[in-house]
Amino acid sequence: MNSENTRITALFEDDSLAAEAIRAIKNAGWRISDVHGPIPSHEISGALGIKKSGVGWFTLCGGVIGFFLGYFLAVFTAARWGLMVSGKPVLSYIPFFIVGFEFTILFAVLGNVLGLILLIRLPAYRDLPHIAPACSADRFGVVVDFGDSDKDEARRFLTNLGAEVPESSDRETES
Amino acid sequence: MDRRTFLKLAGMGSLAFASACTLENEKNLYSLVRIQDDMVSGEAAWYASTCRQCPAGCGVIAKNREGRVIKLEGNPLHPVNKGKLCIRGQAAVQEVYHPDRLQKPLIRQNNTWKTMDYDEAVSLLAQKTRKAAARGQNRVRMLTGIEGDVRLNLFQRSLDSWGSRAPTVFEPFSHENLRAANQSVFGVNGIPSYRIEDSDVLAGFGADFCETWLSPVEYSRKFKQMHAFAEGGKGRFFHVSPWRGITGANSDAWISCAPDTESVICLGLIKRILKENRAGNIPEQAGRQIRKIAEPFDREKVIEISGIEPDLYDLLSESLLQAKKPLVIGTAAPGRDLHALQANAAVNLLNYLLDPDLGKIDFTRRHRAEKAATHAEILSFFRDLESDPADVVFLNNVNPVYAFAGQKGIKEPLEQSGSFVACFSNFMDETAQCADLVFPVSLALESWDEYGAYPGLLSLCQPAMKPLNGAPSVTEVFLRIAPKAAENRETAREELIFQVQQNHGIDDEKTWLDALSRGGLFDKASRRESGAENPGLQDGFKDSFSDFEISGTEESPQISVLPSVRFFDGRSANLPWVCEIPDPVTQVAWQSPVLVHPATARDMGIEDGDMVSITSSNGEISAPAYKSSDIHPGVLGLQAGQGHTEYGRYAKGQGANPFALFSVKSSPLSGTALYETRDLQVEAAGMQQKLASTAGSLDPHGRKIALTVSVDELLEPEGEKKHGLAMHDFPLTLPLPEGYDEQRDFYPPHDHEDYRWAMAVDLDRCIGCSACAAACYAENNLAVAGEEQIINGREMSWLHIERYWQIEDPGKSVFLPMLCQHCDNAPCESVCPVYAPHHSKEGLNNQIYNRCIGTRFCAQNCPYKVRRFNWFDWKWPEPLNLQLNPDVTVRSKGVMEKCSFCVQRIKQAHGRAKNEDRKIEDGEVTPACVQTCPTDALVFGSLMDSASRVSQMVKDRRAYQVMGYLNTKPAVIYLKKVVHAV
Amino acid sequence: MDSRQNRVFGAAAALAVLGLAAFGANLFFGSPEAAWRAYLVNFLLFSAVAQGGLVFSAMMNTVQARWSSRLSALAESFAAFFPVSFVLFLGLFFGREYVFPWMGQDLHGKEVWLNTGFLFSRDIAGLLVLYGLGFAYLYYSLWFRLAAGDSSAGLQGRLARFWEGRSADPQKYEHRRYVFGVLYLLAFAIVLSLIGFDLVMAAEPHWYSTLFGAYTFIKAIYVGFGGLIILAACLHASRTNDFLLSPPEFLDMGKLFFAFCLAWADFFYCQLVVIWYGNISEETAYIITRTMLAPWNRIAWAVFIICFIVPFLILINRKIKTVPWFMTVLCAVVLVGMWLEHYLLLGPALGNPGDTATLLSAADVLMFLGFAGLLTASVAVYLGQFPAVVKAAVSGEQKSAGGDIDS
Amino acid sequence: MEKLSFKEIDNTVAATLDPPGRFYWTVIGLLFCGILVGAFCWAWQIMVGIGAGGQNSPVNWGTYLINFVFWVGIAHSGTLISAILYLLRAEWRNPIARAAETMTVFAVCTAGLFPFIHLGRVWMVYYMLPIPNDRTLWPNFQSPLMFDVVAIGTYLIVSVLFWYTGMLPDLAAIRDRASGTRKKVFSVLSLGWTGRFEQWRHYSRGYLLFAALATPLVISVHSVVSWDFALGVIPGWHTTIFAPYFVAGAIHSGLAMVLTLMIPMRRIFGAQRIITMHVLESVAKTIVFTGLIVGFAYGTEYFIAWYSRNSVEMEVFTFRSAGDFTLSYWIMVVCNSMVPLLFFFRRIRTSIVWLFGISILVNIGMWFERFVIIISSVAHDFLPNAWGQYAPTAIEYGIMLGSFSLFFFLFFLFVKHLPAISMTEMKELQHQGMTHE
Repeated sequence: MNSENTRITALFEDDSLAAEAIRAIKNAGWRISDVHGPIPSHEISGALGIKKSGVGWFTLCGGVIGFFLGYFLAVFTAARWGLMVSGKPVLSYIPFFIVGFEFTILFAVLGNVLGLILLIRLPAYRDLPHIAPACSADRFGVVVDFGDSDKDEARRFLTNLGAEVPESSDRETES
Repeated sequence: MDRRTFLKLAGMGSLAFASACTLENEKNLYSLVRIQDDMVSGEAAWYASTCRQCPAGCGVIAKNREGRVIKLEGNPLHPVNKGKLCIRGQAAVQEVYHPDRLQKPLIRQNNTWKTMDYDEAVSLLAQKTRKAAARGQNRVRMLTGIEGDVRLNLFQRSLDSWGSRAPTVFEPFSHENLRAANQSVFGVNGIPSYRIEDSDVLAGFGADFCETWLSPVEYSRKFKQMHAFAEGGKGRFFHVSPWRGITGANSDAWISCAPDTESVICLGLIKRILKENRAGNIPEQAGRQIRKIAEPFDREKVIEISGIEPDLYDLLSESLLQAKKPLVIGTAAPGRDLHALQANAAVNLLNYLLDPDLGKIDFTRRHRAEKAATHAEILSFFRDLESDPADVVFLNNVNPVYAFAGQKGIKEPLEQSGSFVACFSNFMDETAQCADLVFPVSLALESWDEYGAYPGLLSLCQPAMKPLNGAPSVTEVFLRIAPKAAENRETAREELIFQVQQNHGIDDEKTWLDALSRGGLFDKASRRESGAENPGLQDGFKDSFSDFEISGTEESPQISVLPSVRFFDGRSANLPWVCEIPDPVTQVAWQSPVLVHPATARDMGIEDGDMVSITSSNGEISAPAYKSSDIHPGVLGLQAGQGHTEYGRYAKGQGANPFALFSVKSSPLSGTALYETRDLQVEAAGMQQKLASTAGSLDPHGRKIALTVSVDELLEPEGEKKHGLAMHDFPLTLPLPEGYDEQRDFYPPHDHEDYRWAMAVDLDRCIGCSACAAACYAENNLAVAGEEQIINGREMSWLHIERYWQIEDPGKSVFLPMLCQHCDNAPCESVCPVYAPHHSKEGLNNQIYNRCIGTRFCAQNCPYKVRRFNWFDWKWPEPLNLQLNPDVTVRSKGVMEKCSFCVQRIKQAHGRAKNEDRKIEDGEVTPACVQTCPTDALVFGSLMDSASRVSQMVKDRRAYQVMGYLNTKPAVIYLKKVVHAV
Repeated sequence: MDSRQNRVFGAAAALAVLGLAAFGANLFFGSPEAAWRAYLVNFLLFSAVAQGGLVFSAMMNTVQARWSSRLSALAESFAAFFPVSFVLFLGLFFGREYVFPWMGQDLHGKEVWLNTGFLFSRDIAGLLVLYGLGFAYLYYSLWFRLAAGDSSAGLQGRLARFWEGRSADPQKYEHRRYVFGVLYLLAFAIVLSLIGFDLVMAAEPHWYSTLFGAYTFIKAIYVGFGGLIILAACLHASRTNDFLLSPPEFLDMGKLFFAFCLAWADFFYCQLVVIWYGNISEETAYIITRTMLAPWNRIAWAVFIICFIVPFLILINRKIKTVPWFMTVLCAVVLVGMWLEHYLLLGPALGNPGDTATLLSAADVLMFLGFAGLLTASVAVYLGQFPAVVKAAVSGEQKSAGGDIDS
Repeated sequence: MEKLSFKEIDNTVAATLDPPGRFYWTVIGLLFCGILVGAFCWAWQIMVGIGAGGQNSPVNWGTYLINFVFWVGIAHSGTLISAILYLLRAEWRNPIARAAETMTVFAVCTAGLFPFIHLGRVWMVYYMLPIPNDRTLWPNFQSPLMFDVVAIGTYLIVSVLFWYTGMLPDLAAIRDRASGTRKKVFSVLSLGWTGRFEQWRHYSRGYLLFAALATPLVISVHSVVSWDFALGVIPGWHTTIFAPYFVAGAIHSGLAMVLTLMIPMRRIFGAQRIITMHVLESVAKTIVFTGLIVGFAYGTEYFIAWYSRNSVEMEVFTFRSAGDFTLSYWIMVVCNSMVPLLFFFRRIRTSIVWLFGISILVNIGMWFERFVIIISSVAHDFLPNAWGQYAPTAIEYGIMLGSFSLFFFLFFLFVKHLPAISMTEMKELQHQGMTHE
């Protein structure tokens, strides 16, 4: 994009407002670079057309791996010496299930966490300075890119949508 | 003799040569610098010797590892005990390593003890005796415990050489009543042995042959020969006594009678026999006299006086009348008076009537105990000492001050009279306290000696190790202080050989060494002279019954001194194992509680553990109460042997000494001592003492733990095998593949490698003597927890004699040895997170100490509660640690332990078998407990060898598994106790 | 719509008659053991469906869940089977020699508890209490569901008119509904445990398992919810009525079904692992005959796969729960699985042991259908009597403020 | 429920993080001393051996395992509230979820100590870990104690992760309000969370999965704990109902502990408007429910013991209710299954005093439940000759004191330094409320 390009964060009190705004902005052909909020919101995700997250796949893999790993560990260790205890078969699968189960959960969770870290890309401290603090408290912030030219018009446009547009929030994007 | 015995005997060496050179090396540990002749490191050498814990004189073989004796076992060749030992015999080894054993002679100088060298002490004695002898007749006196002929001769010769009287032989349990009775009835002033094994009905009037009577191991064995179930029957045994005790618990019927009424009952029986003319052919006039004596005692009177169960009384008389080979044995127990004499006399008469030629009494094989002087003589000994003090008084291995604690005039003469008292004792006991010189001498295991249980039996003692305190044997001391007597023999060995040559006709070295290695000359003695005529009835017998007054049941409480299998007359009270192993009947360790009949307890308003103080004109004792139905109402029972005021850390202050209540005076009649407890008072002291009891409930709660079966049932044809699932009906599931049933077992059967070790316990043979427990302590380095920890429930015994009484049916009382069952499906194993317990290839339930982390889950999950946890690092005060068996790990704090079936012995057998390239033979491995069992109740072997004795016994229809319904498939299979439907 | 109702009813009734015929035939000409076994099994299964179904409503009402009121309305319809179930239980009396193998055995003291007189009296009492509470709850629940001033025929109308007469204050009804709901749940837990102990566990008198009671009623909830899903899905699918459920409702219902599938498996494993580990004959024999040894081990695997593995693997998927026809099939399969599970528990004890022929026969299947018919018929009758239930469910407009569905 | 603006929520929560006063630090100090006492007792026991405690034969297990089970139980409410109720969409969970989760994390830590304290040779504890070694010695995965290792380990890891993940947005919120060092610290802690919708999209999904996984886990963990006993053969232990019964009991005690902690907390932090009476009431209702299950279990156990006609079983249960431990038994029955029934009355379950009192009672009752189960069974098991007694010693009490101190120490540290109430979830709650009404 061209160097004179402004990015404005419009703050909304309510996610439904924000959602409408997002649609409006889209229709107006402006680019929404980002939306922040203190809580997830169906409307906004809807407006943005966000799809379901794929983190579940990580979890599933983790679970499956864990299950077999657990069983394998129990079987392997028991088989090393083949010590008989209480007349029970050396490889007694019924109690081993417990190990398998716990490992399933453990690795599913680890998979889940891994998934989150990879997908959300945390930790990431880079763009901390740029976000509006209010967005973690009680405002939904919609970050919009404008051509430098129609800056004031955009500002008006947004305020009409019911947004408050703090001065501080527009900044030059260096590119 | 089975293979193992042979091997052991082959191993038996003798220190004949080694100990010839007496060079001092302290602690006398095996040193690499100089190996003793027949010592191979890591190999045990066995030395035959004789047990001196009581006058019975059992043969032992001492296991010597790296120069020190670590274990005693019975000498299989010995005619008295046939390879078995009692609890005290097993514990004897602790005497050697006792931390309080004196290391040097102590001399009293202005009431403080100074140590001195042995040589100094000896020369001091020599000089004292020389002076004494110079001053005239009888300036030297001697009181000695029973010794072998060699020493008695030597003492006699020595005293002789000092112009003094022969030594007085003192035994607290002198059985003088028995002797007196025999004297008066049969004219034999001695104690014959009884062929219990030959009888079919045995009636005892208190003779505690399972605890202390004459020769417990021997008589227990013989008892079981007649009383164990064999080819379709077993003899009957009745125990008539105010208390039950172990012996009574093994009887078919304990007939509780008021104290001192045994004679009455006996006479009642006599009367009945005469009435029904069932007596053998006896001289007319003798019969008349007897009838006259027995006249007053018809059934009702007897019952009224003695307060016994009428039907039991009838049962007794019936059985005696029906019996083909009846035998009656007398009464015993210390602290009895005239009544005991009369009871024994009456018993003799009864025997005479039942079998006029007394076929079951062996008058030629007389117990050495008869050598003991009567207490009357002992009293006069001290009286003389008081009236006319001697210059030197020797006390050898006696403790009269304890045994006569209640008696005036024992302590005083020793302390006050000007005589110089030299006490040969290894411990500072009550008597030693009064001496001027305490002279520790080498113990039986450390010295050359001889002790024949009965005439003509040569049973040797030889040093199985060097004296730990380097002390000379008392023989040597006398050889040195009485040169005239010594006839320039210097060592005990020379003296021994000299006398043996004279008396036992040993003339060549070979016979001697042979005798030495076998422990003595046995074959000669065991042959009893044929044609020795049994004595008949003497006229004198009437005298026993002149001035016959019947005490009968009295209101005032009476105190009875009960014999204790653990403490005997008190000399074993300082041995930790003996204290730690609970009394089989009360299950109380370390303490001597007062047995009180529940009814009496109710009247007195006391509960278990309430202190009872008992006062007589002679003294006072107090002990915790223990409610027990095993004693006659109105009688308080207190076991002999504890309540020492000295005698080392383990004995001092433990329990109470009943002798403190008695005073003794010699009776006008036949010189037997009369024991008196005048104005006896019993009251609750109001204090409490926690009983150091190792048992919870004594009732099996019908859980199929200790089972009995009646003879009649066994005679019926066997029903079909059990197959049920629950407690009321469950099969015998052997720890073998066939023990598994796909209908009831989730787990597949598994095989074992060559052996499946197992044990069979014949409850019909177990008499509960606890010798096995002691053997286990000795073999497996079990810790002694001590009174406090036992109160906290932390005893460490791997093998525990549990007693299950059926109060409603005393006949069904069972002693049950409980040890690790080495289950095939052991619940303890799988719960361990680290495999510390697991199932070995040979079926053992291994416990790997190094691996154990102490979760204690196994102990929780063991239905038999045989696992023991090391709550602390237990202590073996020096030099007790020298006794530890080097083949067995000493467990550290925080690990679990339990019976291993003596795996070290199994491993040894494996080694032997491997070298000889064969399989282990049946009977080659015997765990310590099995080895020592006097009645062969325990049998060990492999179930995979179908010929093994275990396999045979398991086939017995009496075989069952404790709580078999748990499906743990124990490898310890019990055989039901057989009872007579009384 | 009524005609439709009738058709359903007719079909169901026909099935019922068929089942009855099968029963009779088997009883008189076949093997009475098998007949009575089938009777007991089906009685247990379908009573469980009915009882479990009502549990849904009571449970949702107790936790005051908002999303489920329309399903609750349907769930309550299962209560219509209660009277039938009760009669069926009485029927057991005639087959007591067959369904109570412990009769005439040596029970080693258990006879104080196990004797027909006491057993019937306590179970009858139990069922009366359970069903009584069920109806009481239903009564107050209907009060909220039926629109006032309804003049339609049938019970619905009569109830409405009856309520017209009295001025009711919603607070009080709300509260009573709540209380009876809770009481029903309690009774459900206790009575079903009792039934489980008496009619199933005691079939092997020596065997006992503390969890068995709980296992029984968890199972009942599992099948009950299954039945509810089937009902809901059918109504949803049928064009003749305007009853429709939103995907979220199916989703949540599916989730619950899934949850109880897991719970059932958990309760099964809880018993298995403990008994397996203890290996005490008293306990093992029962399980071994049923799970390890032929012929029953095959049934055991079948049950395990049908009632756990299959639903588990399928229901992990989120979407699938919202496909009505598929859920119908799945739940039906699970019901059949549970039917087999009852055979597994009772078969070895009741059938003449060992003989594989008695495992399952056509008669058994017919009787299954027959009882299914009975259940359907009763539900159909109920829905016929209370058309408003379905209607109300559509509109979701009700007296109480509990109608809104979150989504 | 009354309305709160997002701001109000933030302010209330943030207020809890204001620098604490002297009182706070004294309490912390006292608790620390408590910990020291416990530590000393443990050290002493390691020195002389387990004999320092009161365990013996047959009662080889004492207060250490009692406390272990007790704390694991406490740990259960957290996950229950944050996971199960999350799935059930019970709104009243949101205000207390965070605190409950924290409770879980710390309770698991405390519980985790006791197996170590219990061990005879704690210095050998690594034998229980599957560490490859040259003798190829491995732990025995057939042992219930190994199940424990796996289960508790998993539970600790999972609950910590769950807890932290849940806290992320709040950390960010604090960060954005804060300044200075706190800002820096929280910037790091919050991993640069920005509340971008891309993030929310994955986050909410992940959190849901978390909950879905934590639910079976929490059930399995206490089942496993129950199997420490049920897999044995000991009468009173070996019973199939144990797993569900323990789970219910665990939740029972956990919820009680939640009340015990929440009631003072809302008071101290003036969070009455967030942790409303409605919330406490709902907890109370759930306690009634769990209480009923527990009561049901007691009943069944008794009935079956009687029904079984197995003299061993019957003996144990008569002994429990009429033997040496009668008192503890009836404390357990009354406090766990009877007292909670009082919550049926609205007046009682809406009175802070009653709520607090009863919650304490239930905690006591649950402790004694473990006491009864663990002690009385082995004290009177199969072999009558081995029957015995048990009483804890000073050392054991010391260690117990230590464990309680440790738990509260950690918890108090937490409430003053991290958001003790989940702002995000409160906001979501409010937000739903708005859209619905």
